[in-house]
This record gives sequence, C-alpha cells and structure tokens, in this order.
Amino acid sequence: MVTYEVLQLIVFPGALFAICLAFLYEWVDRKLFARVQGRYGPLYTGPAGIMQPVADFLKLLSKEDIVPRACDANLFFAVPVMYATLPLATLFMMPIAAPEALIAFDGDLIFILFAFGMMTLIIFLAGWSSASRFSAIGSVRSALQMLSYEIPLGLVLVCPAIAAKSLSVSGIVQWQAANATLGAALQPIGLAVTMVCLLAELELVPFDIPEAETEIVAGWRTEFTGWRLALFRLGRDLEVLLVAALVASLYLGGAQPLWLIPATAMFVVKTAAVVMVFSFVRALFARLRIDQMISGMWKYLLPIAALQVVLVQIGVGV
Amino acid sequence: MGYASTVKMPFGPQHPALKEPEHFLFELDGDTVVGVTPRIGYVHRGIEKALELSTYGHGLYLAERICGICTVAHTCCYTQAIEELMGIEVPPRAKYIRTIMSELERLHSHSLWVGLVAHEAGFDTLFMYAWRDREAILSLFQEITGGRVLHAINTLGGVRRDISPELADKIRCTMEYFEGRVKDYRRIIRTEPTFLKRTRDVGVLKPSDAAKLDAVGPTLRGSGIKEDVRRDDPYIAYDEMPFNVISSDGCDVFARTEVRVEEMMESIGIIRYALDRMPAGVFRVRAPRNAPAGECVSRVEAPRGEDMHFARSDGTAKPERYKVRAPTLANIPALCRMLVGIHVADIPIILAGIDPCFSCMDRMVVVRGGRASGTLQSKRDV
Amino acid sequence: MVVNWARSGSPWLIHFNTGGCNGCDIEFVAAVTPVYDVERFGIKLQGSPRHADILAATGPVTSQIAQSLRRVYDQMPSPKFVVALGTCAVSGAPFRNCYSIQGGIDSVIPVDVYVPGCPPRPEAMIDGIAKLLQRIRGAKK
Amino acid sequence: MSIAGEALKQLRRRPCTIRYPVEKAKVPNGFRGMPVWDMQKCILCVLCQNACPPGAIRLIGKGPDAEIEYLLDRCIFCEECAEVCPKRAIAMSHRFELAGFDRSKMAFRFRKDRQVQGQHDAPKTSDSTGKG
Amino acid sequence: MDATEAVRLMCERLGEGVLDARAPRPRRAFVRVRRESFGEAIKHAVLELGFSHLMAITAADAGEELEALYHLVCMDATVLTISVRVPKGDAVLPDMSEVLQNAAIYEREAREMMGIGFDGLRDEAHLVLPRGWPSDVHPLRKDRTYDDLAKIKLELERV
Ligand code: SF4
Ligand code: SF4
Ligand code: SF4
Ligand code: SF4
Ligand code: SF4
Ligand code: SF4
Ligand code: SF4
Ligand code: SF4
Repeated sequence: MVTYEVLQLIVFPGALFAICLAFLYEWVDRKLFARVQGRYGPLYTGPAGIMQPVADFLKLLSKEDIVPRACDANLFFAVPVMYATLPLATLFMMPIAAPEALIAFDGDLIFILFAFGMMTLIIFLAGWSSASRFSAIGSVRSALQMLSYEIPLGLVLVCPAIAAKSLSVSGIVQWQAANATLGAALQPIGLAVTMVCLLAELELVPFDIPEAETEIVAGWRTEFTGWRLALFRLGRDLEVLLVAALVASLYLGGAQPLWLIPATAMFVVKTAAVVMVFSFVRALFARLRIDQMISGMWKYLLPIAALQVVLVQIGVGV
Repeated sequence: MGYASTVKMPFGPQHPALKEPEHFLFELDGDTVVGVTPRIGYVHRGIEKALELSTYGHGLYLAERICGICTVAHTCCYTQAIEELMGIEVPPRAKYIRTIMSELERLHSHSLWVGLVAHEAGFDTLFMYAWRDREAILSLFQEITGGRVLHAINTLGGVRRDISPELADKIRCTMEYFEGRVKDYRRIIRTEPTFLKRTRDVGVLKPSDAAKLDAVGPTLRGSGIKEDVRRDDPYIAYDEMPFNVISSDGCDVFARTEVRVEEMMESIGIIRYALDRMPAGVFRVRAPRNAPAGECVSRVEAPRGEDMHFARSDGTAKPERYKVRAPTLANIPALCRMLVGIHVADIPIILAGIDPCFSCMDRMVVVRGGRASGTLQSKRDV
Repeated sequence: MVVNWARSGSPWLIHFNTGGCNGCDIEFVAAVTPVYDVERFGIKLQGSPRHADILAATGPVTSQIAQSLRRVYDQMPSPKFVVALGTCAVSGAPFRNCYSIQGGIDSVIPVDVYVPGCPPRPEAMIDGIAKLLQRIRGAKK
Repeated sequence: MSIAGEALKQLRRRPCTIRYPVEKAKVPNGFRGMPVWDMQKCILCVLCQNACPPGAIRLIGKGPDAEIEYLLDRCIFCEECAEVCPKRAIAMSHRFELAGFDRSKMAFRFRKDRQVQGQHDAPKTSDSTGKG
Repeated sequence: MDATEAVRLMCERLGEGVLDARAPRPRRAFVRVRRESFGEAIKHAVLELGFSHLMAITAADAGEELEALYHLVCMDATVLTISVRVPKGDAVLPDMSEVLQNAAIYEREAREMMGIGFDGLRDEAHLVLPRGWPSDVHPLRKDRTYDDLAKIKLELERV
C-alpha cells in the first residue's frame, strides 16, 4: 500500500503528471499567444511544437553553469531548487484525479496563500543573491508588487471558503459538487478579482513589471544560467499550473467527474481554459508602471474584494 | 541594494530596449532620474572621412548606409547636394519617384516606430501587428527597387528604376489596405487605457524648450511647433504636393505617437496624389564624374526630423568636405532635458519617444561624457 | 543525441549591433515578427547574454564596441554560437577601411555562420540559422 | 482591451507567416540577389571593378589567364556592376540563401574559358535572373 | 527673411568684417567673416535677424587654416551659413552656447574631429572617438591619411 501511495506521489497524479501538464500548458500559452499575434509559435519541435518546453528544459540542463563571482553561492544554489519544489509540493494539495487531493487538511487554503507569499520571497532572494543591478531592481519590484496584490487576493480567496464553510480546497470542491453549483456563478466578482491578482502573481502583462525586458533585461533571473534557469522555468510553469488549478477548484468546480468523463479530464479541461484566458488577456495590454499598479490595486481592487467578502457574509447569513 | 541615495545605473551598450549599442549613465535618486550622461560613439564608423575619400558615385552607397531606416532620406539629401554642385537638373519624373519613395519610407519608419514604442510599453501584440502590416510596405519596396531595406534607387541624376503603371496600381492597392490599418492603430492608441497611462504626461518637453534646444521632427511637432522641411524648404516634388503639417499640443510621448500616426495618413495622401500626377518622360540623366568647385547645404525631412548635409567640392571626383547632421543628434539635448526628473520605468519609452537611431547620430558625434564631469550641455540648463 | 536534439530545438538568440546601419537590425527584428516568426524553430530573443545560445551580431565592429562584444560573448554560457548577419558583420565591407572599424565580427570573436547580404532578407537570416541548427543536430557528442 | 476585436479575428484566421524553409520564399522580379557572371560575354573591361563601391570585384592576371574575382563576403548587392557592364555579362540573380560556415569559400573566380567556383554551385546564368 | 536680404543685412552691420557673401539660390546664404567679427556676426544673426536654430557646425580643413561653418536657420527656412577661418596654429573660437543653446554638442564634435578649440566650452576632459584614441589626432584633417589612421586603429586593437 505504501508503494501505491509513493507511486501516486511520484507518477500520477503527483510530480510527473504535474510536470508534464506544466510543460503542456507552457506550450498552450505560447501557442495561443502567438496565434493572437498572427503567428504560429513553436512549430517544428515535436508535432506542432508540443515538445518545445521539454527541449528548452533539456537544453538548459546541458548548458554551462556560470556562477557570478559576486554572488552568494549557497543562496544561488538553493534558490532555484526551492523555486521549483515549492509549487510542486503545493500542487499535492490540489484535487487533480479525484475531488479529494493527495494531501488535504482543513487549512490548506491558507497554506497555499502562504506558498504564494513564499514564491515572492524566493524571487526576492534570487534577485538579491545574484548581486546584479537589474536583478536587484527586479526583485524589489517583485516584492512591492506582492504587497499590493496579496491582500485583495487573500480577501477574495476566503470567500469560497466562507461559503463552503471549509478552509480546505478539497472541501470547497466537494461542497460545490454537493450543492451542484459553481463558485463562479455565486461569486463572479470574486473570480474577476482573483484573476487580476493572479495575473500579478504570475507576473504577466500588464503586471510583468519585475521582468520588464525593455527596462531591466530579464529582471531577477538575469544572472542565472544552465540548470538553475531550467529549474526557474519549470517552477514558473508549475506555478502557472498551480494558479490554474486553484481557480479551477475554487470557482469552476475542480476535479469532479461529469457523467462518464473522469475527474482528471475535467480538471485538465478546466485548468486549460484558465491558462488560455490568461494568455489571451496578457496579449491585450501594455505594461503598467509599478506605482500605477500599486495605486490601482489599493484604490480599486481592495474595495471590490472587500465588497465581495461582505456579499458572501450576507449570502451565508441569510 | 539599488535604492541607496543616488546610484548610477548604466543603460547599454547592450540592452534589450535599445536595438543599437549606446550607453547612458543614469543617476538615480530612489526611482527618480536626477542626471543623465549619454556616452555615444559606439556606432561611429567614420563615414565622413570615408565619403571624402570616395568618388561621388561610391559615396552614394556610403550615404545610403548612414542608416538603414531612412536610407531614402539620406540618399535624397546626398544626391540633392551633389546634383546642386554638379549643376544638373533632375527630370520631373525622377522627382516624383523620389517623393513617393520618401513617403513610403516615412510609412515604414513610422509603423516600425509605433511597434517599437508599443514594445517598450510591454504591448507586444501591437508591436507584432504593426510590424506585420509594415511588411506590406517592404514588399512594395522590393518590387520597386529590388531590395527590402536598402533600396539603391536614388542615383546622381535621377532614379535607377521607374515605377510602371502596374506597379503604381499595386502601390495604390497597398495604400488602401494600409490606410485601414493606420486608422486601426489610431483607434488603439487613443483608447487603450494601459497604453495611455504609460504615455500621457510622460517625457514632457515644453514648446519653449523644444524650440530653444532645437529639437526636430515629430519630437518638435509633438510639442506643438509646426515646422517641417517639406513645407518650409521644399525639395524634390514637395512644392507640388498638398499636405498638412501635423502637430500636437500634448508635449508628451503620446503626442509624439499621435503626430506620427497622423503623419502616416498624410503620407498616404501624398503618395496617392503623386501617383496620379506623375509626369511622363525620362527618369535619369547622366551625371558627370567631377563637380566644379562650390558648396551647398541640403536639407531633407527624414521620418525622424530634419536631416542636413553640407558638401563642398573642389573640382575633382571626390568631395572636399562632406558633413552629415542627422536628426537623432539634434534631438539629444532635448532628450536629456526630458529624461531628468522622470521615473526609471519610463526611461525606455522616453528614449524610444524621440525614435533614436544612433547609427546616424554617431556618424559624427563624439560627445562622450567623461567619467565624473562630462554631461551634455543641456545638463547645464537643468 | 537527445542533447543535440534539445539544443537544435531550442536556440535562444541575443542580438547585438556592433555599429551597423540598422538595416540588418530591422530585418533581424522583422524575422521575429509574424510574417517570418522564427519562434517556429523555438527561437526566443533573450535580453541577457546569460540566457542565450546564439549571438546574432550585425554591423562592422567599431573600435569602441569591440570590448563590449567580447564581454557579451564571454558572458554567454557554452556551448555558444555566433552568427554574423550582414555583409558588414561578415567582413566589414563598405566600412572596412574606415579608421574606427576593426573589421567583421570574426576580428573579435569566432564566428560559426556567415550570412552575406546588405541587409540579408529575413529568409536569408533564417536560412543561416537553419544551417547552423542542422549542424548542431548532426554534431557528434 | 481595444485590441481585443483584432485579436479575436486573428484567432479565426490562419497566421500570415511564410513558413520559410518549408515553403519556398517568393522573390519578385528585379530582386537584387547575388550577381552572376556570364563569362561568354565578358570582355574583361574592368568597368565593373571600378564601379563596385566596396571593392568586391577584382580583375586578376592578364591576357588569357585573366580571372575575375568576386568576393561574396564584401558584396553589398547594389547592382552597380550589372548596370555598368557594357556587354550585360553580369546579372543580379535571385539567389539569397548565401549563408556559409567558411569565409574563405566566399570568393569566386571566373575565367573566360571555365568557371572556378567556391562553395556554392556554379550559378547558372539561366538561373531565374531578374532581367534575363 | 530671404537669402539676399539676409546677406544685405549682414554686410550692412559688419561692414569690413565680411570677406565674402553670397546668396546662390533662394533660401541659401553664405557669409564668410573675419575672425574678429565672428562673435558679433553670430549674435547679430541669431538675436536680431532671427536665425535662431543652429542646424550644425561643420568644421573643414582649408589647408593652412581651419574653417568652422555655422549653419543657422530662421523661421522662413532660410539657411544662413556663417563661416570663419582660423590658422591651424591658433585654432580657437569662442563658445557660442550663450546664444545657441545646443551649440556645445556640435562644438565638441568639431573639436574632436578637426581640432578646433572652443574657448569656454566645458567638458574639456577626455578624448574623442574610440577609447584610447590619441587626443591630438583629428581624423578629419586632410593630412590624416587612411594609412595613418589605420596604424592608430591597429594600435587600438592591440590594447
Ligand atoms: S530606435 Fe530604431 S533604429 Fe534605433 S535601435 Fe531602436 S529600432 Fe533600431
Ligand atoms: S561617424 Fe561620422 S565621422 Fe565617424 S566615420 Fe562615420 S561619418 Fe565619419
Ligand atoms: S534618424 Fe538616422 S539612424 Fe535613424 S533612421 Fe534616420 S537616418 Fe537612420
Ligand atoms: S550589412 Fe548593410 S544593412 Fe547590414 S549593417 Fe552593414 S550596411 Fe547596414
Ligand atoms: S568596353 Fe568600353 S570601356 Fe571597355 S575597352 Fe571597350 S570601349 Fe573601353
Ligand atoms: S552588386 Fe554592387 S557590391 Fe556587389 S559586386 Fe556588384 S557592384 Fe559590387
Ligand atoms: S569607397 Fe569603397 S573603398 Fe572607399 S571607403 Fe567606401 S567602400 Fe571603402
Ligand atoms: S564590366 Fe562586364 S564585361 Fe567588363 S569586366 Fe565586368 S563583367 Fe566583364
């Protein structure tokens, strides 16, 4: 039995499955983004370019590893590893193959929120450890940005929890199934705010301020090469998957089987939809400036998020 | 780190926001720029010397390579100067063809620029669309001249290739398509809130400063001053063309964008007019090898502003002195003025705002700020 | 095998103008945009030399830029390749005699593929890069 | 958001990309590609050498041994040589796929009786030249 | 103001200071002045005649002397070129950035390329051209041949 659980953790629906899905979504994102711009996107690496993220990953693994002299060697080693493992570990708390996640406990939603905060902290460390000006600016921007979206995000994410009277993602998924309803239908405002905050969390346009290529090269990642960069990219892809899974679970019913369709398939369809919305939206905007972004978040998003909380309270109370 | 009292931040020579190698040293106070030291000269190739050492015919190809974006402007300016020295009159048909080429170049250059400014603002989709549509102009170039970017069409005494009636129809047809696209850009840049947020009130250049610091081209016209060599000092066939000089009172990056987009509409009008009224006849006359002694100043409105060449001949087959002053250099003092007191994140978009093309600027510039002291003169007024 | 496949399937480029006339540069950027779209090959433009595999250099090398070019090249992690785009980058041609020009890209760093043209059409650039990729794919370990 | 309409339209359309190495590139008539020599016509008058701005053409030797050397790595494809040739022995071909690994193979020598070539195959003069 | 008018007014004001004045075609005027009258000529043109836009300064090598040509433009797009010659041994002109705000950038260029000094021009520090270029070599002087410059170039490469 233990081997079965280990297998679950490592292969399906655990690490391996998550990594494959993460790579697939990177491809979906690049492809859709390219199509919006009237291009093909990756085309020749694997059928329709589907192996592109894998090729990128393998290539980076095979590249020379450069450690800048000025940087903190220990941190420089630890940061990429943490950046890749944290979202992977958090994914175990997402219901993927069944409405019940591999690891589910009351309060895992809080842990997930904490993980998002941690990701930003790691980014900050990454920029700081590489002792380069661009990286430092990138990481400071990243931290500033986090301060502005974390609070509205936390506010709206507890709304489904209040409605379902459960602080566990699995619990919220099951509550939606039991009541034959969707979070999105009950809390459309919450969904919208979550999407905006998560765009910021993922550092996508219009909030890709910490990575603004034309301003600060590649932001906090500027100095990383080889396997470190590969792990960053993997961690990034996993983060996208995590975010998509979170939206799918809290608002779209998550991994519930529908008639004959297994839960996993529903999960994949829903997360893919979320990823596609993200990549479509990021094609439509110009990048904001950090001060504009922060003031916008505080001025508009926070009140809306608060409004959503009040609405949910009223709904639950009645 | 990075946020101490004043830090120095280098920008370039290899930097994704600059497709060309230039170096700016910014002095930052927190997130605000308090000083700028441009350090140019990375693209200095020594063209002026080379021009003086090559024959008039060979020099044409060097003039063309002062810059790959306004090649027509530079070759127009060059041929105009040398033709004046040689005392040859270009046939009217050649003048019309040069006019059409100049305006096509303005279209391609401005749409390239719309794409770039969008790119600097992180608006990649608009960048892709603008560059996709620009390809229509490049294929026209290719059909007319045989080259997409360097056209080698202007020559001493006229142009090397004619525009046939079929080609003229093709140009009209492309103009039809392009007009629609330009209207679309105009709508997008005026309504996209994130883009407006990044360009409105950014990089302000007051009209009095623009005039005093001698800004040129859309940078000047974006500050509400209507000056355009095409109208004020008409060359080739511009004295026969009806068009408006566009200006905008915004004085910011958005105003400069607007000026360029509106100019594209005017250019389309000029091309149509010129195609309809193209005089018949030869399009090239023979140019002599040598030019009698003399000197002349030749001016052209390049897409980025006034371009000036000065030529002096001594009766031989090579110019005695050839001097080029391209638009970007003229805009540098104004640029430095705009860059002081702004937010770091706005640097790329302001730089892009003047449409800096350093390859022509460095052709001559040797302004290199020294380590501590050297800044451009404009710093003095700040 | 797998490594060569990955390398040839995911070339990331960094663009460096060493003093050219912009002609090559705008054609290079045009190759990224929809009509040519080199992302088909998995090519991505990178801003940081640390992330790049291929240095796409345009223009004759001016004396002033030579050191920067060298530095960017040194910052790239190996295996790295250099593509010289345009006649200037190949040999410095129209400017090769000028006093502040050192010559083509290969006067400073080793070049793998030369793409003549003034400027080369985006197709010619793609052709050059495709030839390089083919060579990488075929490379023995 | 104002670009959304156009973006949605794009999704329904095929990309406008020319899939270049897979599809062949279309080059219009009059395109200035690599110049090619028809040595049958050439009279070794050196006008092309003098006209060439970057000095990509050189006449080497004298009399029957004379050869024309063409340096591809210097050519700027300006068409001056083709224009100046009194015998129309030079034509701008449509060849643009000129990339090579070795610069020493970018020099071509043409002789009146035979054509000595570098890395590229002998450019046939019938090879889709711009102006026949 | 048209070209002939500008030439006439310049001659009237400077009198003996003008060595040569021509208006070869509409909107182009060339006035060559004596060194002593140079400052006055520029000030007169800029402040009184309205030629307030400085297009460029061309430095030229005229054998024994160096020449500086100031290309000024007025509102009617007339280009007035005021030129002045100074001997090579004593090639110094006053800095004009008092009246022409953007003159410094062109003056520095002239100094770097041709070796004309400008009295009062700040930013004396450093040399022209590529890093390490000898400050007494002005590439645009006629006595600088290509071979000569190429030797310097080679030296630079070695560094
Ligand atoms: S400003 Fe224009 S010419 Fe200059 S690097 Fe950017 S794109 Fe090229
Ligand atoms: S930058 Fe100017 S002075 Fe320098 S080589 Fe080029 S043309 Fe000559
Ligand atoms: S401003 Fe200069 S570099 Fe820029 S496009 Fe025009 S000529 Fe070229
Ligand atoms: S090869 Fe031609 S287009 Fe390219 S940089 Fe040189 S001169 Fe310009
Ligand atoms: S071809 Fe012309 S230039 Fe050559 S020898 Fe004959 S007449 Fe003279
Ligand atoms: S095309 Fe121009 S550069 Fe090439 S060989 Fe002919 S004349 Fe010389
Ligand atoms: S004319 Fe020819 S030899 Fe002289 S500098 Fe130009 S390209 Fe070089
Ligand atoms: S100009 Fe024509 S005929 Fe004369 S040498 Fe050249 S190719 Fe031969």
